[in-house]
Amino acid sequence: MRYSPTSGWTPEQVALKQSAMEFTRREVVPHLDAWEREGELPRELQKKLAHAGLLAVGAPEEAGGDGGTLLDVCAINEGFMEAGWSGGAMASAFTHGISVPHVHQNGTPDQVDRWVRPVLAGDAISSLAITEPGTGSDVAGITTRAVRDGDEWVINGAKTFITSSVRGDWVVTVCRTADAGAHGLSLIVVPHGTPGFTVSRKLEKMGWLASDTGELSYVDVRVPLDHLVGEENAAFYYIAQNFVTERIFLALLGYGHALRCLNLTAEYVAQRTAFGKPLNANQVVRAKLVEMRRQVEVARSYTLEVARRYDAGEQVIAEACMAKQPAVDTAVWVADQAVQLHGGMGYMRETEVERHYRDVRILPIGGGATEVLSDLAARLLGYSPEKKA
Amino acid sequence: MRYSPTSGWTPEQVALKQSAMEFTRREVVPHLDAWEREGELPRELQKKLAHAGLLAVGAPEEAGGDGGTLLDVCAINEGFMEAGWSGGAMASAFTHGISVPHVHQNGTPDQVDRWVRPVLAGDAISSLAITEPGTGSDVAGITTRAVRDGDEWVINGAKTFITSSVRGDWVVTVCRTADAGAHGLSLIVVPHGTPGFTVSRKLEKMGWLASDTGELSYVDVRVPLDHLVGEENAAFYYIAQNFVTERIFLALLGYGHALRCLNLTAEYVAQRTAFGKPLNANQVVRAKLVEMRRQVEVARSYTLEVARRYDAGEQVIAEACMAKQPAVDTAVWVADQAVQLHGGMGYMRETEVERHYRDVRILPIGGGATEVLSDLAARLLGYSPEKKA
Amino acid sequence: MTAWSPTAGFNEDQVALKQSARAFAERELMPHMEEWERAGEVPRDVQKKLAKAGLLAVGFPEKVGGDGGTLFDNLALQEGFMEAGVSGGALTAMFTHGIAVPHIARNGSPELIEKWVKPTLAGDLIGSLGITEPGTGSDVAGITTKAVRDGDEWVINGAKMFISSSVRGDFVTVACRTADTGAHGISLIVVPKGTPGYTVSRKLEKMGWLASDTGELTFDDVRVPLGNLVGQENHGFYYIADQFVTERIGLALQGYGHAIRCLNLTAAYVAQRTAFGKPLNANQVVRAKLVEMRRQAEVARTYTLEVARRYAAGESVIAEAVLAKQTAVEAGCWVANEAVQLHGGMGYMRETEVERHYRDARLLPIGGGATEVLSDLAARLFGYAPEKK
Amino acid sequence: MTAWSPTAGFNEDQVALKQSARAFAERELMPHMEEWERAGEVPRDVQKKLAKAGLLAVGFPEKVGGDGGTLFDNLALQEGFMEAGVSGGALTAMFTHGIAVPHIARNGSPELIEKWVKPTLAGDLIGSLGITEPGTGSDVAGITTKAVRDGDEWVINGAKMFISSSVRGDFVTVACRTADTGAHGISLIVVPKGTPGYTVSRKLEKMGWLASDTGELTFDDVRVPLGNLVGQENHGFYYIADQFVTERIGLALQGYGHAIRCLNLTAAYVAQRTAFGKPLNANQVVRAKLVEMRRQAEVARTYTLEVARRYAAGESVIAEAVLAKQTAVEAGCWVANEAVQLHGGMGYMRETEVERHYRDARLLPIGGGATEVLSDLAARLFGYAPEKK
Repeated sequence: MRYSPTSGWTPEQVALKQSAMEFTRREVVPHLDAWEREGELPRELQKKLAHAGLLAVGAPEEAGGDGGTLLDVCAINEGFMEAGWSGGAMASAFTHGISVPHVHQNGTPDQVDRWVRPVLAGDAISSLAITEPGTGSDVAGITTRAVRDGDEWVINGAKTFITSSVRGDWVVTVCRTADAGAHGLSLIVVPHGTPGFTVSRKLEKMGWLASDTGELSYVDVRVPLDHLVGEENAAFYYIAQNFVTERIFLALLGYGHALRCLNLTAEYVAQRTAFGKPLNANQVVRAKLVEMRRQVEVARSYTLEVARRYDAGEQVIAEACMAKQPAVDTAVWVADQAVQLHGGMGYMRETEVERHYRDVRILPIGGGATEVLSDLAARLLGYSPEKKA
Repeated sequence: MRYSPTSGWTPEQVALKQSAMEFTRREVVPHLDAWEREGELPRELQKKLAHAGLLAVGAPEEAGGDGGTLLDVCAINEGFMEAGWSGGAMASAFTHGISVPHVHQNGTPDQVDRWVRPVLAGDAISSLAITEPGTGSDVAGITTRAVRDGDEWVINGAKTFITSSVRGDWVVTVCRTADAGAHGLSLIVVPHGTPGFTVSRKLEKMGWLASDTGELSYVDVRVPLDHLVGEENAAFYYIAQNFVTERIFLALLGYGHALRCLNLTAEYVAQRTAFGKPLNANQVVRAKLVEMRRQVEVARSYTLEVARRYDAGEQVIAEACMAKQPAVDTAVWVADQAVQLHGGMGYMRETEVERHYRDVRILPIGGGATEVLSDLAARLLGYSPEKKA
Repeated sequence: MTAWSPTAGFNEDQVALKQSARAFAERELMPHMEEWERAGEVPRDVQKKLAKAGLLAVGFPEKVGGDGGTLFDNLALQEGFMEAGVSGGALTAMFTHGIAVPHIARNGSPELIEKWVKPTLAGDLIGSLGITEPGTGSDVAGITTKAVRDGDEWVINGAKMFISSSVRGDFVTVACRTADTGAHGISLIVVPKGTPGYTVSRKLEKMGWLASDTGELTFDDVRVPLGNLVGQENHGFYYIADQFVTERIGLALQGYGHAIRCLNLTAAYVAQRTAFGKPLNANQVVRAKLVEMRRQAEVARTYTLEVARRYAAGESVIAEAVLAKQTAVEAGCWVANEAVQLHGGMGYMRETEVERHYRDARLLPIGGGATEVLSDLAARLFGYAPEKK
Repeated sequence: MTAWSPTAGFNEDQVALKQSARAFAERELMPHMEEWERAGEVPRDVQKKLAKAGLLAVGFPEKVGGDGGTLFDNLALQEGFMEAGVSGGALTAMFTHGIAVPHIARNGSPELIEKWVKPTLAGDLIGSLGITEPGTGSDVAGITTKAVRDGDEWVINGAKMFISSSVRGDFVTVACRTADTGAHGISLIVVPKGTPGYTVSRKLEKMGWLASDTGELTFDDVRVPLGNLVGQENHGFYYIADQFVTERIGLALQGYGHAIRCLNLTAAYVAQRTAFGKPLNANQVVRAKLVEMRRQAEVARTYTLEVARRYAAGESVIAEAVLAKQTAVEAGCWVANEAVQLHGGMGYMRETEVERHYRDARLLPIGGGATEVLSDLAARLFGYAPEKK
């Protein structure tokens, strides 16, 4: 009954997945409820993940990573999700997945040593600050401004919805350095403790509770010029480069939540009796389980295919948008049905599917809202009228 | 098991509905398959409907109609649909519902005598020509042009998707009489037989087979100036005035098809056995029937409420758009499930639900495509940004 | 654009009642809503304020201490509350007497009415209703909490689950098994708080409905006088079933109530919020969603009120109430979900009101009978199931 | 914008095969498609042309007269046909041998292979497969057509329904009851056209699949030699079940094939067609639909090919094939429906290709096992049902 997919994985990847599941059962599940209530993960978790060889897969060895492909990362994350991680724990433990690639892809060796290696070793936490109180998915509309003053950048502005920024040691901040829309943005590293830089508040969310999400304030924050990562005004391009891996990560969270909910529910309806028979003696209940299973299988199949094509060097930006959507739609629908089939208990905090229901709701919003990605894909696929010059 | 709704009807309306059902069983059902294959209705049907007092309800007595409210019309049409009319037969037998109101609302007494009374008496057939090969739902884009020349209009252009235009005796034609977008259109009556006016072809459709749908060609067609109905350049306003009743009619066809399909299917699954038990012994089958029923009940309730508010003099243009959508969505979904529950037989022409499946598909397109009406409703309900002057 | 506040279907007095309820809610309830949600309960003095405003006991006859008026009056009032943004939990906490005392008011002895009904309707006491058990869910006939006569007392043993207002409550009307005859062996017995052996074993933590105190109850040799029996012995199931229609209509109202509130909040938000240089509602996709939200709310409201009207007219509408509940709670869930989506990242934050509605609405397809269970009940009532042998 | 022609998952040879099939279809089939649809059958000489082009017998071993190659090769080829716009009926009529002769090729005697398989795969004969009966639908175990030994002959009595290519067919492999042991008492027997007592009692009129000749068959004391038994007596069900996976994968391919073709036709149409002064694809709502069409087609194709790959690798994927079929046929139906919608009034006309796809796709959720039946089968295979007692 328990669905634990292995198709598409090499034997090595199956081993990675199993090691992730084993780690989860030992180090995560016993503490997860406490972390969700505390609103953040303990810093030691990063170190434990690093020791288990599960923190830095997918990051290049020359930057302190464990190497490996996007598919390897997917195998590990599938193991985590299948074994019961919360969305917030995943997002927070792996925030470096969206923050350090910019540095090791575009930064200097010195920057890699200072800001990438400690994070991949589990000794530091970094985050990435793009979104602003007024912008949402509209990256080109960013207004936080960095101005050169002597040998320093002076930064003023605000960021919001920044994962791991409360616990974080430094923030890769997207700043406006020229009035040229998307082409006037730069990445600048701002360490915690820099005068003028504060976490103005920790946001309270519907779910992703174990993740510390901050609103950040920058008032005349000064950092050295060499905190600029890569070239000036090239940030939009750097960010766009990592959209595919981020969306695959979110797609994986999506079908991962669904996979976990399916297994929990299949077990529950086999045990729970009502009207004198097990719930799964009802055809309608079985039909739902099969539909849940179908959606998980299909979302997984397409997500992994896009990851495979990415690893093979194909350009799959539109495909990653299209992978994210079915996977997160699957998550939302399956978690909803899981709550429904658990009945009144499904509405209680003590029941795991309740947490998944709240966790998945961010997925169609985060990493690009479905509506925005859909229109982006339309342009990439040639389904829009040509832009007039 | 058979669902024959009466809620919302007065005793008189129940009687009207029952008389429509009785007429259908006697005069329509035995011939319907033949009419569908011939691609048109016999002209005598109009006379029979008139004799039964079912043709001209809703049209004012001073124009030769039987009087009555929109709700009275709904009661009759509900009876027709519940008893098994096809969509095409309805559209064709009641084409005057969209064509003669323009004349009796805006025309001269002489025009009413010539073009309304014979139709409402069942002696003549009229149609309404709006759509052109290039326009679809975009009325303001009409290009068929009428130019004054002495005491005549000279008309050139083409129309398409014109119901009852093959059998018809005259066509109320929407012509461009000024280059002022929506505000440059006029209604002009063009009798069959006028030189230059031809039915260039009879269109073959997926469904609505009993309805004769024509493509019309106007080449230097000359009609007297007094064929203009109402004021020059006021046609868009006249047309818009009748949108509510047309959309309520289409909503009624929608839930009517669904009601008929529900009853046919409920009966079928009670009789048909598979795997040793009646089909309705399966929980999944019953859940579908209830969902079909639910959708029909709800679509009916809202459609009739909007009709009631229309009769009471309220402005319900947005509400009529919103009534059409659930009713036609219901029709499409219920007919689909009806085919599905009939299995292989549901795909066969000999099975009535097969016809409904093809018939309903026009409903989300005709009378304003769902997408267009949705945006119209958005503007009417204040959900759009203010237009800039 | 002004907020939508529907009045169709209400008479003038009901419109006034709705508006006065709405004003009361905006003045007395909404400023404290967030505080009550965090406290996990509504303060007791709110009952008294409601009573003074004449909003507590509408729909209850004056002879039992009610304010008189009809079911419809009460619906108008509650619509006003929902439109103001009252949470599902607060509404439930304030109006638990709507499900807790009708059985006593209709069937109980004058003593019971004097002691429990009148003070509750005066805002001095809080009652609750104990039906569901840890093992039963929607299966009322499977109740196992036992009441046995011993001299002039009932001795009650068992447990109850998911009991609204039971933590604050002064008494609970408990459905007990008094004979081994399934649904025909259930009786209702009033148990006052403080009776030895009766404890609220824990307060449940829920996904939403946070302002409602929901308890798990334990009955361990609880002794109450024989006179605490409500009505006749073994008639409990009929008394309960008698309330199913009004309870489901009430839940349907909450469903479309959430939808109305979320629609209004969202329409205002997308008109103000800009992205990519224009207001969000300049996007066609956004407008289409608003119209669909409106459509679902309108249609669900119309059908719910139609069923209520037919119920008030004496019709048996058990199955129709099921359909109304399903339609309206689906509308509530769908609209709340889209509201979160259109609020983007802010929609996921606790500080944004739609976040609460999303969690609150999720209970509705489960509470008062799970959709799947009710659907099969409706199938039998409509004759869509094979005859029981 | 160019038409989308996916190749992911195919090797170079398969891409070439797909392209050659597509070119063949565009040259030899598409010019006649409308004519064949109206004639209700595909001419016999098409089989010969297919054979000459090496496109008829791909996937069949050379020793039975096939062209060799794998299931995957055959899928590549059929994808080419679907992408070119071949109708569901024509595809079925041309490839009925895909379901009709595998049982003989695998289990039949050398004589049967020589006589029926080789000529069929050479394009000289047309075979069909007779399983379904007027009373059975998807319930194969309930077959009642009886075959009794009488001397050296089988005597067959009964009827078959919905038999593809049986009107043109030269022989039919008939599933007969040879023992009263449910699924375990069925045998396959070859019946040549012209055998006394075997008649095609009528050619069925269908909603779509018009180019496929579908017959109802009568067997009235039909006598054939004992040697016409395929494989072992009473093993028919296993032989049939053996083909379920490939048959369902084939239907899944048709599902996503319709989707690809409809997407391409629609993307081209909305780029050209203007309304309200701009191309249709300048509307955000239209683009969102195209992306959703693309997404569904991509995802369905990926999962279908993954299941085929796992099947080819020797895995048991009976349940997964069910999920693939459901996913892909739902995609086909949904995309065809949206294609009609976006074509507006023209989408309802027989002259518009998407109109045909809409009718063709509707068979897929019924044929090869109705979705509801297959879903419950999958539930059992996944362990989602209680153990059978």
